[in-house]
Amino acid sequence: MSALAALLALVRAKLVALATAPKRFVVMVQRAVYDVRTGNRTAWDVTKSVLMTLFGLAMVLVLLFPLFWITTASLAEGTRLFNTGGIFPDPSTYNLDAYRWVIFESDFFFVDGDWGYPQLVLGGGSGLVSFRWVGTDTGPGALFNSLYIVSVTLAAGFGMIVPAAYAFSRRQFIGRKRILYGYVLFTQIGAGLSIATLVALYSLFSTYGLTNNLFILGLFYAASAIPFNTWLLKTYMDNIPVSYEEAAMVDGASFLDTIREVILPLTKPGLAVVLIFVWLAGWNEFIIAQTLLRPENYPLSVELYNIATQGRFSTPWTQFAAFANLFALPVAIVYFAAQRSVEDGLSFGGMEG
Amino acid sequence: MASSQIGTGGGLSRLRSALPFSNRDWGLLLVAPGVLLFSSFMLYPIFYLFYISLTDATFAGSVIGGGAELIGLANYVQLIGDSQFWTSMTTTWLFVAVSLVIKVLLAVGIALLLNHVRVAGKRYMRAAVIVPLGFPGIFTITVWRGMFSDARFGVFNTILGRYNDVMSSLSAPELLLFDVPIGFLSGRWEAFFAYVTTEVWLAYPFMVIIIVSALQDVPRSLHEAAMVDGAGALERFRTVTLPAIKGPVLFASILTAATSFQQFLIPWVFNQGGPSRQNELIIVYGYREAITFNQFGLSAAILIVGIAFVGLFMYVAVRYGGLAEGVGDE
Amino acid sequence: MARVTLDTLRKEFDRGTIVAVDDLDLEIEDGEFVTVVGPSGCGKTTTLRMVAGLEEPTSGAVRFDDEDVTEVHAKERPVAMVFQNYALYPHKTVMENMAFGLKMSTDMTEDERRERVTEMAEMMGIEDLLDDKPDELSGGQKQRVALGRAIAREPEVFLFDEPLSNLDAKLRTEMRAEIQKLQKEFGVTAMYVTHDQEEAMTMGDRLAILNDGKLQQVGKPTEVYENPVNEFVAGFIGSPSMNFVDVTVETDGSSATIRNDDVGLAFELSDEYVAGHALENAPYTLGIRPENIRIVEEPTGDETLASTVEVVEPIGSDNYVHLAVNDDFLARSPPDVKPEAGDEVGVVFEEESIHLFDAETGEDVFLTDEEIAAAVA
Amino acid sequence: MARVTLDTLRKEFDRGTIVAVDDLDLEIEDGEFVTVVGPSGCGKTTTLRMVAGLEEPTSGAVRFDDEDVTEVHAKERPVAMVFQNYALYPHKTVMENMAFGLKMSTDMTEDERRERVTEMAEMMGIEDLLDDKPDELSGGQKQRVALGRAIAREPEVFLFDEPLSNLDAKLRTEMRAEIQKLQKEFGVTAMYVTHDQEEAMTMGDRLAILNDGKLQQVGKPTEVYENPVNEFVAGFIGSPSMNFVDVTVETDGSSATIRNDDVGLAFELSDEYVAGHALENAPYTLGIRPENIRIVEEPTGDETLASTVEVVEPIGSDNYVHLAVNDDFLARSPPDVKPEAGDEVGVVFEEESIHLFDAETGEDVFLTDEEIAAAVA
Amino acid sequence: ISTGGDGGDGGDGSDGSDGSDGSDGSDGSDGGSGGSARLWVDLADAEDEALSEYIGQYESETGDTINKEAPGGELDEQLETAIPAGDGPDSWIWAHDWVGRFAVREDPPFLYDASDDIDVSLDDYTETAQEAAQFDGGLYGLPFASETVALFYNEDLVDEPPETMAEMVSIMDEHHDPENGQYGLSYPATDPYFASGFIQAYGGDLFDESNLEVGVDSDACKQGIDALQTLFEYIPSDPGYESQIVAFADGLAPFAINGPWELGNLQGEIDNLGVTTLPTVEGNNPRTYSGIQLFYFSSMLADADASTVDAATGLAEWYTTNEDIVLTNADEQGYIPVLADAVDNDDLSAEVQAFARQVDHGVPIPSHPDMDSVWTPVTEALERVFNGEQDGDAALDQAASEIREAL
Ligand SMILES: Nc1ncnc2c1ncn2[C@@H]1O[C@H](COP(=O)(O)OP(=O)(O)OP(=O)(O)O)[C@@H](O)[C@H]1O
Ligand SMILES: Nc1ncnc2c1ncn2[C@@H]1O[C@H](COP(=O)(O)OP(=O)(O)OP(=O)(O)O)[C@@H](O)[C@H]1O
Ligand SMILES: [Mg+2]
Ligand SMILES: [Mg+2]
Repeated sequence: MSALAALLALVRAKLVALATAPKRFVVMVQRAVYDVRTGNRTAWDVTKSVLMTLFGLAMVLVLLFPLFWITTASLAEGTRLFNTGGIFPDPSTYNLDAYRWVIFESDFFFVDGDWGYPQLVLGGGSGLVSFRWVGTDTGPGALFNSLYIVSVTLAAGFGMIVPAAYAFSRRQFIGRKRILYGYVLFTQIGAGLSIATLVALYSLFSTYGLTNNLFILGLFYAASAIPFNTWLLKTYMDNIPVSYEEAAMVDGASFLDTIREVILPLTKPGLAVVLIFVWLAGWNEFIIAQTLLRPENYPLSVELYNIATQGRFSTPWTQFAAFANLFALPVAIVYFAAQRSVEDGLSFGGMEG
Repeated sequence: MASSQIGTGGGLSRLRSALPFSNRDWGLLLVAPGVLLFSSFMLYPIFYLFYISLTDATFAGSVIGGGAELIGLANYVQLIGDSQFWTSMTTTWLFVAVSLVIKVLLAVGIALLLNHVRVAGKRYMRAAVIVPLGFPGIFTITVWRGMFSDARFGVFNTILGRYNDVMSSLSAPELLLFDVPIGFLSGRWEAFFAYVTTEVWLAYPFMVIIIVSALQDVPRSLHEAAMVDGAGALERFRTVTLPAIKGPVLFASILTAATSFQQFLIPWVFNQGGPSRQNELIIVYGYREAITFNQFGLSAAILIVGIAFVGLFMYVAVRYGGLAEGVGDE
Repeated sequence: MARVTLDTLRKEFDRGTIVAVDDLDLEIEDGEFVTVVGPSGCGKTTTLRMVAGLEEPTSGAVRFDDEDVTEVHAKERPVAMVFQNYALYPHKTVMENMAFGLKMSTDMTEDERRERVTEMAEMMGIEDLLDDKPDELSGGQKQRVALGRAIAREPEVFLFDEPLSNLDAKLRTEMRAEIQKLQKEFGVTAMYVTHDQEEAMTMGDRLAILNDGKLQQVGKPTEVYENPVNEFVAGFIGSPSMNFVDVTVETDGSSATIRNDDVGLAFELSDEYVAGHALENAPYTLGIRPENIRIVEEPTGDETLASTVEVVEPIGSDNYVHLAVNDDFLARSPPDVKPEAGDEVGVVFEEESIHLFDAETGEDVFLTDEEIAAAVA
Repeated sequence: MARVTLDTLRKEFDRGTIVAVDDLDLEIEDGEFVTVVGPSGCGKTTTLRMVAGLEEPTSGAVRFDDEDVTEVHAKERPVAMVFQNYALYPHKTVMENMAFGLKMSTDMTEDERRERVTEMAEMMGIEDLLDDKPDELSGGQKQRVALGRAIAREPEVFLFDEPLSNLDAKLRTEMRAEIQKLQKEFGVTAMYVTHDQEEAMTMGDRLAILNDGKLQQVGKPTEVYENPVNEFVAGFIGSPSMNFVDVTVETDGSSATIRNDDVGLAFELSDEYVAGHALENAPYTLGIRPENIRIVEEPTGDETLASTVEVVEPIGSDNYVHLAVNDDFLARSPPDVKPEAGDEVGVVFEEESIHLFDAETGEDVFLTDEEIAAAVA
Repeated sequence: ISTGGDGGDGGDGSDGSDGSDGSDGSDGSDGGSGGSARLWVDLADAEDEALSEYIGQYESETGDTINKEAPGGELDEQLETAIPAGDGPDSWIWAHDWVGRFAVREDPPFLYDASDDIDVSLDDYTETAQEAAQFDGGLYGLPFASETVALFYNEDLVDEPPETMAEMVSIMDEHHDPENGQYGLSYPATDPYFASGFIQAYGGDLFDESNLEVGVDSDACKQGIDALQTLFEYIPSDPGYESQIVAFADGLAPFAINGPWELGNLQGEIDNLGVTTLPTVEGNNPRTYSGIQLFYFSSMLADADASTVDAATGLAEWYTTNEDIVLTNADEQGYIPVLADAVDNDDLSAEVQAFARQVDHGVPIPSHPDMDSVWTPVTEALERVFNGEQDGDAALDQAASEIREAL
């Protein structure tokens, strides 16, 4: 919970930073003008900066062009991908229908967009406490399935990755090198593998009656994320000086205390990276999800895929794009909040000197 | 990291052997759950797939339903004799290589630019530039498929058309004009180009983050030392920046190359490896054999070969690319 | 080689809120070795960086001989710099590290470079390391490579930014000698930033003391040691540092007494002294170096001062006797003078060895303005 | 507080190929301050780490008072350690850093901890920094926080691993005093590893010298300085270090001459000396400290030795005169003795101040085996 | 898309793997009460909603429960894994072209021969539809609609719908001007399903199901492809479906060749939309492939409770033979009736009648499993021709040899 609060605080700070960015920009420009006027900087010097910045901006625009293009498509009228009149659709036709559709008609939030409200139920059902949706006959939608899967993936992933990375980085044990080597070899056998072994997986799951089980699917994603992320985190931990741990030990901290109070906080950037990657492992995958799950349990990724393949021959593009944009939003937010950590956390294999 | 000079390097292996009670193997306990989970969900299916590749399974169900019989290595033998297999292999490697080169160049360029002192707001730009990472491949690839439409009103053809208009209004020579509409998806190399472009776009964010990280770790004093040594900007890039990012770039290259090798969605969504199966990357090839031609055993053999290649590739890369430095540092 | 002139050199940071270097004037003769000392943050590094061209002065100029190089890019200046952390290129071998400057700034062929570097390396005793990478070297070896790299280019000006601060004492002594030897051999003009007392005192032809961005004094090390222009310099140069006591002078023009009743000091100055110096009835700060204080273990009452011993630190070759005169009053005695803590002892010092500083400005009261001006020229 | 006993403590690395600490016996009295010195790699850190429980001894035992703690985990030992690089937790504020040990090893409530830390911080003059993160602190402040963190727990044994090596001279002197004061105030038993001569000489009640994992000598600093048991200790303790000259002794039982023809040394020993010491006709190493050498600027020929001045380093309070006797032969003279380089000078030293070491073993030839044994007990 | 199921809390395991929520229904022939069956569909939204309503109607009439699910993605791939694992649906809706492919499956079987469970007479359906639902004597489904491609035209651009190729070409010539964004035709022409009409216009068969002969390289087909090539000239250069349809939908082309599923969309985009049969080539009516929509009976039924079988077959019987439904569907969804009584109904809209006529000219898609080997080579051949890499004859020869090699 506190982690959540911290995350929210971080997001808020970022938003504030974003909101004040224009002001800072103005200040920057004022300063540049001042510096030129007072002769602290030459005009050419400022011009160079401006040109570089513009060049950077242009590059960003080019790189993000596909997303920009499809976002305009999501705002346009109709469902066709192409706009024969030009690259972008006519702005006068822009509307939010597609987003309205995603929220209130698709299964994004609630099945058939039928919003209700949750009601806590004590006792009864499968667990002690469960909750039920009131005011909707259909129930929570794909978002909740996705979140459930991602939670399982994150919980299982972190539960296995963090201790293992620590052990690899700090302990000596039988088979350490071998396992690590194996992990490195398998880091990239993921995406392709899931297609390749789809049938094998399906038979495995169905043999044990584990199909249509969000929990198991979450575990599966965690499994696929383990090698790469363990290795990543291990590399990161390698760079944390050992003396912090020793200091904690001398301070009387038990092993668990040391982990909680020292290792984890110091590993934060690494954890942020792992968070993103593990999250993406559970969030984006759809091929296996679709094969293993039944429709009522489909996560957003499968729903998205289904929109793409919905029409016999064509795709309702505005809806597809709107859905995808909303789908990518959480990841974007998490990344945005953790950008600095991610950039720090991925720094390895760099300078030795 | 704040102060990473504090006893790392040799300190690590020292610690490993030095921490009290460390020679007990309980580290294994921490690693075991992950290994177990990984093996059961990842390794097991591979073995299963290998088993299938030894059978005459025709469709998925014949495996699950038990209707397949072991036929030894016949599938592999058939594979070797299949020209499509070799086409697919060549194309796949070519795809990996070409996209890798472009990816690296592009990512280094972006990272340098977005880490340059003169660029204002570079943090925001860096945040923006890696957004593609957050979108699901099925979406972005479908979008790219749309943009690469062969039709004159396809996005790229429209852009090229506009470019032509501008150029010819400048009365530029014919040579600089494009012959629109370009059949991005209907020509073999055009389609290949479209695949590569898309693959590059999908993979550059990861590289950019890694390179940016590395760039930020380069001590300023190294640049200054080079400056004092009389090195110009280009030389400094060569002697200071490049070596500093070489490791990370290599690392990212190996990872993305392995992913490229397994690229499925791009060819599948674009034109199913066409035209005329000329661009069937290896996974697409395997997938098609299974789904379209009901050659499940053969398909499994293809995929096993594919996986073996990735494994081999990783092995070589790890061995000779110094990737395993962190693995066996004793 | 070149004469280096810093002409009212000034560097401000953060839009003038931080003045790192404050109108510094300094002239370094061709082939001269000047050490620069000062407390942390006084602007030493910034000054050096401006000479190297790594930092652009806010105002003022840097001249090599008579050429104004203020606007010349670092890579064009005939300067070599040894960085505090060596800044060796980690991916290059020692050979490549040392040859890099040559490659960049000369037209030598590879063979010529190789030859020069090998020569250099032999001179520095690192010829066996030429194929190693920097990580494989020890601190002292890295240091030598960094030096070799700087020297190989035959720069006209040599800049050192605390190059020995990461080494241990023994190595430091060795490297010190080496640097000096090389500098003399090549006759290069050198600026050497340090915060080590011994380096400051022994290495330079002249010593420049900075404080707060301002030049306090330049001069031969012994001159500076013996005639510090102000309390800051007096306290900064010398280890253990000079003792200071707040005093008042009572004078009637022909005789004078230095007095501090709290510590029981009443020091009658000789007539010659009074005649030779212009003293007023005013508060002063008395400065006296530890080695100029003699401890009388069995005081007879004739001593300048009586005091109690607080601690005696034997350092082998000497004893440091801490006295209760005020916080941090220290006498250096020979090892055989060894009072116990708590002992009452007598304290004796000579008129010649005392310094008197203006209580407000801290300036040595006997220096004329010209002398003070000369001290920084 | 506790008496710390190291009982034939041994630590091997890499399957016995590296013997970092070689059967070390050392007893540290309750409340005593022992400094440990030795060249790099001699096993100082390893010893300290075994006391802290961070390293498991290969054999031997560590006892606190009479309790064998060899098998006790670091976190259970009443020990605090100040690391060379402080190892302050970078993500915690100063307050949290200092409170961490209390939180981990006591039952104090948060308020109690806060109170204790604030108290501690006031004592160390860092009460204003409590909310800062370590990054924001200067070296000296970090040092203080590290000390405060260690003290806050009120340990029985205090371990310091070169805690001042990253600070500049001035700060080092200050912190040295502070550490000593605190140690005495709390009466904690302390082991202090350093490679700084001055720290070694001044800080400890006793000084232990390690070489190559073996204990060479323990004793009061002055004792060690004056009576080093072997050439290693003699050369290691003291700065600038002792001069050594290879000599042969020619003796007929009643008179003896120390001779080195290369440098023109022929030093007739007095009859008492010959009587009091058993000398043989054999090669020896003669040791003489720089401060025991007197330079005669205008040699009369009666001096012990004639030599040429190589360099004179004035360090203000003294001059270091390098002589051509052999590599690195140094005399310390008062500032007024100031020969020029190249001058022929006379060198004088007294019989009492010479040391003679066995040319092979390096042991002081006049110590009995018992004395040698005593030196390490 | 999906209804039923409790969703949300997830992780509650599967519903057992026998594929049916077995309940003790009676044996009532017209769907005794209490049976429950799983139905998989992959339909457009409007179709899906309509179906849901009918199912509701059926459930309330009979007391059976039908769990309709839309597994999404590619339905056949879903079936490929689900059925062998015993997790498949009892019934699904798809065109008849899978009948052969699935009917020949043995270990495990995929389809259920419902000959003995069906109470309606097959003669109620048109003859083509009857054939489509059967394979090798087994009855594997019940048909409810057929579809094929026909000619859409924009009445604003076309005064008189063309009857012959020549007429059509002359109209297209009038409009075709790609430089200025005008095209003659919108036609995903490299998809054999769409192209089949013209290729087979001269009587050739891509695949002769009755003799199991590959006819791709027959002279008749080669003649047909020449006609097709004429059309290639007039379409946007991306033969992809999306690119093609937009040209017509945006009013840039007078004609489109497409199926009834686009009726709804296009009616919204084109003010005056007309549908007619494909123009004749040299007097021959293009023989388009037509698909017959079926309720398939899955092999899940073989082991299921009788009540489940009743529910599954009952729904199919009721839905396919209810004239009201068939007519409403024809009206609203553009479903071309295959119920004999409805086919001749004059109430059918002009568009549906046009499609129905085209179906009459056409041939059902061969459902024999060998047909699986035909599609890809033919597609590739068409692409080669379209891209100008090969002429029609050579492309078909190559495709034919590829097909023969694969068989
Ligand atoms: N780039 C900069 N931006 C802002 N302030 C700076 C910058 N560089 C130096 N300063 C400030 O200028 C002053 C002088 O810094 P400088 O590094 O020259 O000190 P120094 O004498 O080298 O100190 P030290 O002995 O600690 O190395 C300091 O107050 C420092 O904080
Ligand atoms: N974990 C380890 N594995 C292998 N060798 C080690 C380990 N720790 C220490 N050593 C070796 O043991 C010896 C003693 O090391 P130690 O760190 O105790 O030296 P030290 O006296 O503290 O040196 P310094 O003054 O450089 O800190 C060295 O030769 C060192 O290389
Ligand atoms: Mg500095
Ligand atoms: Mg050490």
